[in-house]
Amino acid sequence: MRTVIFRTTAPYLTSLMVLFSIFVLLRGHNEPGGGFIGGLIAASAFAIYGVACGVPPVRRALVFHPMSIAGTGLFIGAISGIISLFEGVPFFTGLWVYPSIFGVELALSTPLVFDIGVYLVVLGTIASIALGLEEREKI
Amino acid sequence: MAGKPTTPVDITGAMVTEAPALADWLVVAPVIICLLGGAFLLAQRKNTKIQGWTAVAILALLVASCVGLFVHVLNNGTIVMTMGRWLPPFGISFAVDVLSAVLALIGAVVAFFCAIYAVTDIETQERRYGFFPFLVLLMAGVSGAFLTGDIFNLYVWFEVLLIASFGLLILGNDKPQLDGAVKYAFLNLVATTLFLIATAYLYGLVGTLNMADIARRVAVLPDGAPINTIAALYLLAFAMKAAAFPVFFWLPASYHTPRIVVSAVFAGLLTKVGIYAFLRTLVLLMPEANAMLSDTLIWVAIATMIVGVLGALAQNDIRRIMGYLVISGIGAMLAGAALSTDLGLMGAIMYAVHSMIVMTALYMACGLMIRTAGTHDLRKLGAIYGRDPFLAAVFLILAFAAAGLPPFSGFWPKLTLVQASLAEGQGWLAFAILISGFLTTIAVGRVWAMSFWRGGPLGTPDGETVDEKTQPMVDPWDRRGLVIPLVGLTFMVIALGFLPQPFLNVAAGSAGGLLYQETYTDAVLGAQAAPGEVAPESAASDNSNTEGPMIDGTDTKAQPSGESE
Amino acid sequence: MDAAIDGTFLAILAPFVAAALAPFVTRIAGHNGAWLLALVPAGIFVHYLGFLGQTAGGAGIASTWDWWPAMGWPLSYLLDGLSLMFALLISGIGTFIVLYAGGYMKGHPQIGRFLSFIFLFMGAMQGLVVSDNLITLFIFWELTSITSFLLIGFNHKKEKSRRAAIQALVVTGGGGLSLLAGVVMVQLVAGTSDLSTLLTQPGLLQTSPYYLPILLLFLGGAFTKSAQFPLHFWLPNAMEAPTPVSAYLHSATMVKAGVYLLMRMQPILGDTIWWSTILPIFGGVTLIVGTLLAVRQTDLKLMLAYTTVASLGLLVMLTGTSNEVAIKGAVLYLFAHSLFKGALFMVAGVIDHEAGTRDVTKLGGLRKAMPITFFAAILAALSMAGLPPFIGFIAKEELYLGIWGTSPQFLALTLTAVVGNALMLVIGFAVAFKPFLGAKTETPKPAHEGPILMLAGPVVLSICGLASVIFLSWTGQYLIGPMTSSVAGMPLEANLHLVPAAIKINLILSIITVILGLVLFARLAVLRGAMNGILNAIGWGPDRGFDQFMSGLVISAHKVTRLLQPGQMDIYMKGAFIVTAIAVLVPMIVLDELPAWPEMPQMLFYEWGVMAIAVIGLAAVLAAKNRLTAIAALGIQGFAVALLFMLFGAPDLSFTQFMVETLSVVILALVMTRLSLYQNDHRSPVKTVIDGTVAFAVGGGFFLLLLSVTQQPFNTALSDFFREHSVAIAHGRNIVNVILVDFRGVDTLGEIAVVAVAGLAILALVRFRPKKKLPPLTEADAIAAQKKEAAV
Amino acid sequence: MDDIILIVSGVVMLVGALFALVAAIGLIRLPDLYTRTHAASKAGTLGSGLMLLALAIFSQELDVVTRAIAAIVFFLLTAPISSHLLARSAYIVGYRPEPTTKCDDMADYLVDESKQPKTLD
Amino acid sequence: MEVAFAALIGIFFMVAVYLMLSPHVIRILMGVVILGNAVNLLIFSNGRLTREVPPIVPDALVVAEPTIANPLPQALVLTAIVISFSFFAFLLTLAYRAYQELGTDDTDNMRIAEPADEAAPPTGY
Amino acid sequence: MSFAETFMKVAIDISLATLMLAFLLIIVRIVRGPTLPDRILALDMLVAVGIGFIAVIGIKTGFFLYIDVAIALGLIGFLATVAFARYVLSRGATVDEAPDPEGERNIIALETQRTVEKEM
Amino acid sequence: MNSLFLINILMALVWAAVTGSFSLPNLLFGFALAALALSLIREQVGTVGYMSRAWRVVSLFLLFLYELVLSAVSVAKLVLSPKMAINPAFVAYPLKVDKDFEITLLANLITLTPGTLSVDVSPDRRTLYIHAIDVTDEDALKREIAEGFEMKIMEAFR
Ligand code: NA
Ligand code: NA
Repeated sequence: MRTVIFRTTAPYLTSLMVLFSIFVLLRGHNEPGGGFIGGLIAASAFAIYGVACGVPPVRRALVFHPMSIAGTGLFIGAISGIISLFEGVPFFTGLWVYPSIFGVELALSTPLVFDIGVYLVVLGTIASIALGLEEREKI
Repeated sequence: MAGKPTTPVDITGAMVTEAPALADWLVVAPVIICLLGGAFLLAQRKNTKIQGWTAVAILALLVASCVGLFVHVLNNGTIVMTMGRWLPPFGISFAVDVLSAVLALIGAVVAFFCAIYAVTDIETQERRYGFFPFLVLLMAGVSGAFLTGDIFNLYVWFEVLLIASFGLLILGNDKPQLDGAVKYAFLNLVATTLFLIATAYLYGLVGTLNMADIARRVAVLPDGAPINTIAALYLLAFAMKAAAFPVFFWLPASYHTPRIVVSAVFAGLLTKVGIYAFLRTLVLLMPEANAMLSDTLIWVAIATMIVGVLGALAQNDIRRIMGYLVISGIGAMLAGAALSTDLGLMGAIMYAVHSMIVMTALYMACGLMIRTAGTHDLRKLGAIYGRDPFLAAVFLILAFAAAGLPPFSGFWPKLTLVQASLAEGQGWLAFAILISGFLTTIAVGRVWAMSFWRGGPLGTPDGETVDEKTQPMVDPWDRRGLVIPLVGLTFMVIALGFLPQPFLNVAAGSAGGLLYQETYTDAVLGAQAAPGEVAPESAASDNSNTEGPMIDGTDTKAQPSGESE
Repeated sequence: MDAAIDGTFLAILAPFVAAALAPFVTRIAGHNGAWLLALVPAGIFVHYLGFLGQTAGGAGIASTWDWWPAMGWPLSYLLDGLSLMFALLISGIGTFIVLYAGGYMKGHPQIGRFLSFIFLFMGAMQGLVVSDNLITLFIFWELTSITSFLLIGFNHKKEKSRRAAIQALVVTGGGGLSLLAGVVMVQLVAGTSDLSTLLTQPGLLQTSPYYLPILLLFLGGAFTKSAQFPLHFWLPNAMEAPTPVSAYLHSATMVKAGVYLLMRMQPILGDTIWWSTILPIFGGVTLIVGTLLAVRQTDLKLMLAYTTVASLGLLVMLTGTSNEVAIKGAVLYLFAHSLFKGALFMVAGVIDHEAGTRDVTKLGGLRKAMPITFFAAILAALSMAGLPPFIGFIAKEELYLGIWGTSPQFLALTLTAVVGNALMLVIGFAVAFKPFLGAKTETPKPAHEGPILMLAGPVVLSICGLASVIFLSWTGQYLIGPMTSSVAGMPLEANLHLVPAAIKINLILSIITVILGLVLFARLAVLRGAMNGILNAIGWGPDRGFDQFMSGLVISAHKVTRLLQPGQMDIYMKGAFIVTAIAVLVPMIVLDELPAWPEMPQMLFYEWGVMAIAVIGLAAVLAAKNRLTAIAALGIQGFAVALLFMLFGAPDLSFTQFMVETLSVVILALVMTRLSLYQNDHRSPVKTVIDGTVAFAVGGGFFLLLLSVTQQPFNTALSDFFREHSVAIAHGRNIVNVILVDFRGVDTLGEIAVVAVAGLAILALVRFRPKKKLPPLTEADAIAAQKKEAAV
Repeated sequence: MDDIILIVSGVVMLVGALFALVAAIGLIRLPDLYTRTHAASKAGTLGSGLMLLALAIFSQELDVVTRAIAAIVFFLLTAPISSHLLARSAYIVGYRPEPTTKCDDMADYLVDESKQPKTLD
Repeated sequence: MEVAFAALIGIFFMVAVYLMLSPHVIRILMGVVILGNAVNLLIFSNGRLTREVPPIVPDALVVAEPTIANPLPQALVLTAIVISFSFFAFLLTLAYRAYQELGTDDTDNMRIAEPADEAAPPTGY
Repeated sequence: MSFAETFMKVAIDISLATLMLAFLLIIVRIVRGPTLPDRILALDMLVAVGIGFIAVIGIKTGFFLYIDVAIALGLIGFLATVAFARYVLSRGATVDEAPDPEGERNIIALETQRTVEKEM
Repeated sequence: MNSLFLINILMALVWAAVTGSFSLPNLLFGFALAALALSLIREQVGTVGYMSRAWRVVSLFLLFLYELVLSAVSVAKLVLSPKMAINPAFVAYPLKVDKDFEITLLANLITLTPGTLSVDVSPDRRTLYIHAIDVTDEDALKREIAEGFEMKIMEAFR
């Protein structure tokens, strides 16, 4: 599958898809999307990358082992729920802050952090499965 | 992204305004601890050296939080926290009564001892492929299932524990494991899917997912609403999860295949979650439908008890014997649940607690036996009495406890169940309970006589023992690591036998919590009427239900959700 | 009742403490540690002696000790004539058994464990007889079964021992469960399980509609424990145990627990037509069968064991008469039996220990070598034979008096008793005289007198059989009288006389018994031959029946299990779905929850079209000739579902469904790369019809249920809440996403845990390398390895 | 103006739908995989692209337009690649075109393939 | 609309069950996929059906119109989809590994854990 | 209702009907095959037409957010086709398709599979 | 590095377009995200130096579109013609372009032009295998490609 044509195009497709996945993640609170779909798109992106260029580049691209990414995502997800402990409100209460960067107000919130956790879990898990199956084949 | 709200919003109609007491966080602490711990172990998967003791530490923390929760519940009655601060029934409530607290506690203790056992029993490769994350996340599922007050959330926790159990089950990839896992996985998938289907219908009928809200709405359903059918579906789903007759197939097909400590965890936790869900859903939420089904359930219970123990008698593999004993015990719990009287529920709950401890310990003991004799086959086992008399004693205690003989933990639930069935005039049920105990005695007595007393494999001449030099060596340090958790659990088995009073009291409190629905619904939703429905009769009499079999301190105050002391 | 601990509770606990200490004591002091350990039962004996004065008037002392309030099960005791007599026997005989065991097990590596078990048993037995609460009694009852199991199987490497142990456990354990049911029923009927309370309410149970089941359940317990025919067989087999066990458990104490229970319940369950029919019949048959079977034996212990069975039968028969005089006879006989049978067992043990055999045909002329043993044997045998001036004689006198003329069937009972007692004499003489008299025979070991540890018991017990007659009025006043009162349930006095005031029927019957016995003793060999012939002709007995029961149980369990758990997943699946169909359809039909006839749906053409696509996809999956077609068709239905979600206002679902469905199909195809599979879904026509029916029933059931549910009004409270607060409070316009990350974020938290765990599990599946199965490392391997290393 | 938008987008949509139909007909009528791929990759891509374009025009919203264009670009990028990969795979593993197809130039395609050193990564 | 959906869901269940009764793991897996879809549609329909209007609050509003589709079942289905997808992936891999190790995809021939010729246990002591 | 609006309504209905017909034809190809690549191609087409369908529904309902679904469908459709192509390559033309008589003529010698395996 | 920066900016613009907001923070955010996305594939893009002439991409793209429409129409004609007389053929086209990017571009353009479909590039990158749906003169086809797209690509990128 690592034809010239595919190999040349795939990296750009991948980065475009990753970009799109983050877009879907970030605006999921207001329009269709969210961490799960975003994560799936990102994982699909890496799957295409892997089919075109092989597994090792994908592993290097991800830096960490995909399951570690998933573990971190789960950790972030759980942490986003506990932050409310320090505000004296029940578990998983949405907390919002509006910091201003370059004069533009950003809406940061624990639901967003949580959705990022979801994204990482899905990305890490699907990537791990795909890579695991892919590598297994060569053995 | 939505901008900063420009005008302040009045949240009183949507959110709980009082801050929860710090102690109320204990309600979610078990789940949080397990999720964070599991996530940490997952991220540190390749660091196999730290995995074991980190998991033990996490589970110790879990035990501590469950103890705290248990004490908190005993002192303050049902504790509720609704996630996200939303008013129940709109957010997901965790609602913990005595039943939830005690099962969560025992589950945590069992898992804790299993983790200690696993530190010795589980090797590097198993660690690398996630034994400890699986175990800890399994406990997230188990704790979540015990603590949540939301039916769909219960389904989610069921799935968490199920997928974690898949992971534990296949760890090793041996042929029998994969074979067993195929059956386990598909059949359990059917069971949880049935649970989800039933929940979908229930949602379609009552439009809500909060258990307390469900209870109130089910009580005022119009005629013709198919609540009994939905209840039957729940019954089937939980019977399958609990491995009741005639849908127990998955358990004997798989429980003997994984690493022994995994079997121990499963025996202690999985089926009991099914029983818990049954009690919570059918007994608490839809008592009338449950009463409709009770005759059927009694026969299911009888068949489960008898078929289970017959299965135990029919095996050569001691691990499979234990698996069938788990099933037989499920029958006993179902018997109590079917009666749904104070005594019956007490018996079921006590039996659940007892079975969690004793079956886990029995599997652990089997693990030691297998290490000592190098086989799990009843025909080849033998001569362990001489090599490890301490193990012999422990196994015997556990075996007799499993058979319901005094003075061990199995006696009190069995006694209570016999009392309950005879009090209801269910002679056949009492008979079946006693007969299953009798047959269990035979089954475990045979195992003990053959594996411990007999001088060696089947056919060893009288008076001779196998040459000990040809038997596998158990490293003394390994043995110590395996015996300590076993002793811990055996100690509990003995303690529950000798000190039954708290056991009985807690079971009474738990049973009361199931029978006195208003206590639960009022604690979660406050004493007001369900939206759009007639007010429940008991709205005014919050503190009046102490005549139930409740222990001091467990009579719950009507507690508006999220309100602190 | 007071709630404090007193000496009796300490006495109850003492044996358990001794059990814990025994291994240490014997490790330090060897077998002589028995002297020290025997102080425990001796102390208990002395403690109970102190109560004799209080119970002499027929009074009972009850006390409860809530030893750990709110934690432990409270202990309570009831001391009256009955329990006191038993307590004294248990502790008194127990003292000598401990000594005897010290001698018997001298040099045995597990002497400590043995003594430990003996003490455990002692504690259990003592607890049983002094318990006031029936549930406590039951706990101790089962504990005696457990300890008996351990003691019978003590020589665990012999299959016979193991068999006997399991047999005893099965029979007595099974009886125990019957007793438990009885106890619970008593509790339900009477509202209490305290004997001290129950005994104040005579007639309550007898008149209850549940009387017969209660009685039968209690008898189930008592008859198994006390080895009544046809459940007697476990007791002779239990002789596999070391002799101290036989002497203690299986003659003097444990087997009498059943009798104790009957005597204890006599005031509350006795004196009814059922009682006085069932008990005498079973007891009488047991008496005769026991003695006849005893005649057949040549093993000293077996001969004694069968007479024990017989004696228990006699006791049950007497208790069943509910007649005070007969009860007095029973009490006397029980007392006498414990003394002489305990002594004789110990004698048999001494002979076995010192001469190396217990076979009576191989023994003879030991009187010179073992004079003290011989002395004890004679005293005990004479008591057993019912000859004056031994307590056995007194007992026989009383029981004949009690039987004669007191019931319509008295002649049958009398005949039974006479024959039984005559045969008992035969055995007693055979055991006591055969080994000692006559010409000296060669024995496996050169016989000599046993050690003092082993002689103390037989000598003291047999002398007691005489002494109790010498102090007969004391015996009557403090032992027999109070106990008889307890059993009869009314205050009675026991005026006992060695020399009868007048020649009554009982004396005549005694004389007949002795003459008959002596005649039979002379013809013992003939009798033995005849019995052997008869039994061989019958060929089958309950003992062999036990084996058949056990193997039949295992085999039939195996068959049932194979039937229910055949090992094939499609059968499991079918079972699960058949039950599903039943669970949906039956309640819906039976409880009238079926839907009303639905209206025709109003749908747009392309909605129909998408549904049609879904159905075509499904049909294509089913009709697919090969799996690749099926997988492609699978894509169609998933695609259609996603479109449906879109058409009905669920963009997020549609989004996710497209992605997930495509990924599923892709992964399915990818994994199939590695499987070269057969193509077709071959099912036989029958299987197709069955599977199709099941599938139709399940699908139809869910269809009907969904109709029924959606015809009900819907509660939109939750959805309205989310709609109202999604933007204002949760700051999100996509309500579905707000539910996922905020309103019901915990669901999603669990969901991502599922995802992560699934990923790891898949990784484990794919990557984990199964270990090559190596045989476990053995010591021999290790030695071989060491040698190799040394060679290098 | 709105009317023009409506009509333009309606026409574009209709044309797109017709192209989709044409592609589907091609899928049915053309004789083998390779010829069918022509239909799918050209008419199919254009059809869905036009329908997205219609949506973009109809919406008159900047973000919808930009997204529609992004989507169209993506499809145009990927369509030739997927048809290339599929046709190549099919040919390599031995799915032969319909018999009248001239294959003279392919005589040493597979042979070459196997002789060539790997040029991966 | 619910009627049509109910019928469709009934057919989904029928096909799913029929496939799951096959002894071949791949067919069972297809059954699992269809079962998942059946359940998702079931949850969706139980929340009652609304045509076309997604549960998204338009920028102009703070509270969505009551005509929107019921969002709760959608959230539930999303959770269920994700979970069932995870399970599917696991089951598929499991089937693949089982096929590799056991040499069959026919569950009737998977008899390692529960051997077909298992003898009865010893009847002695 | 203006002409343009009426035109739009009719155009939408015609488009939907056209797309339904297209779906049907594609499904016929999926079911009939005869070869696996044919099916894959048809599935790819199904996705493409699905994207168009989503666009038309977006126009019909005025909910433009469906365009994101369309984009995602495009991405995943591409992945699917790539993966299937890869599957074809690694699996080779196997007897799997033999039961379809039509497919048989397309299946030639399996020696080529060796080539494939080397390439993987 | 230069080209990467350009691509990064391009992608930031794409991000802004997709999110529908060309405000500075969003552009910066898009730039950061694009940098992140690019860093993931750094290995492959490191060697690509041709994107510096980004505008040519756009012009080529328009050509691409135009050819696509023609191609679709020709397919439509073919498919809808009652007889559907076709002469399919596989053609091995000798490549003059030798850079990966150029080959890719050429192959894709060929696929989207009437009647032709790129099947594969030989591993030595000298031959492009093409499937043509209706060809009578192979040489004419080859000439057409050589003088058409291939020439234009070489003009644009050399
Ligand atoms: Na699902
Ligand atoms: Na989700």
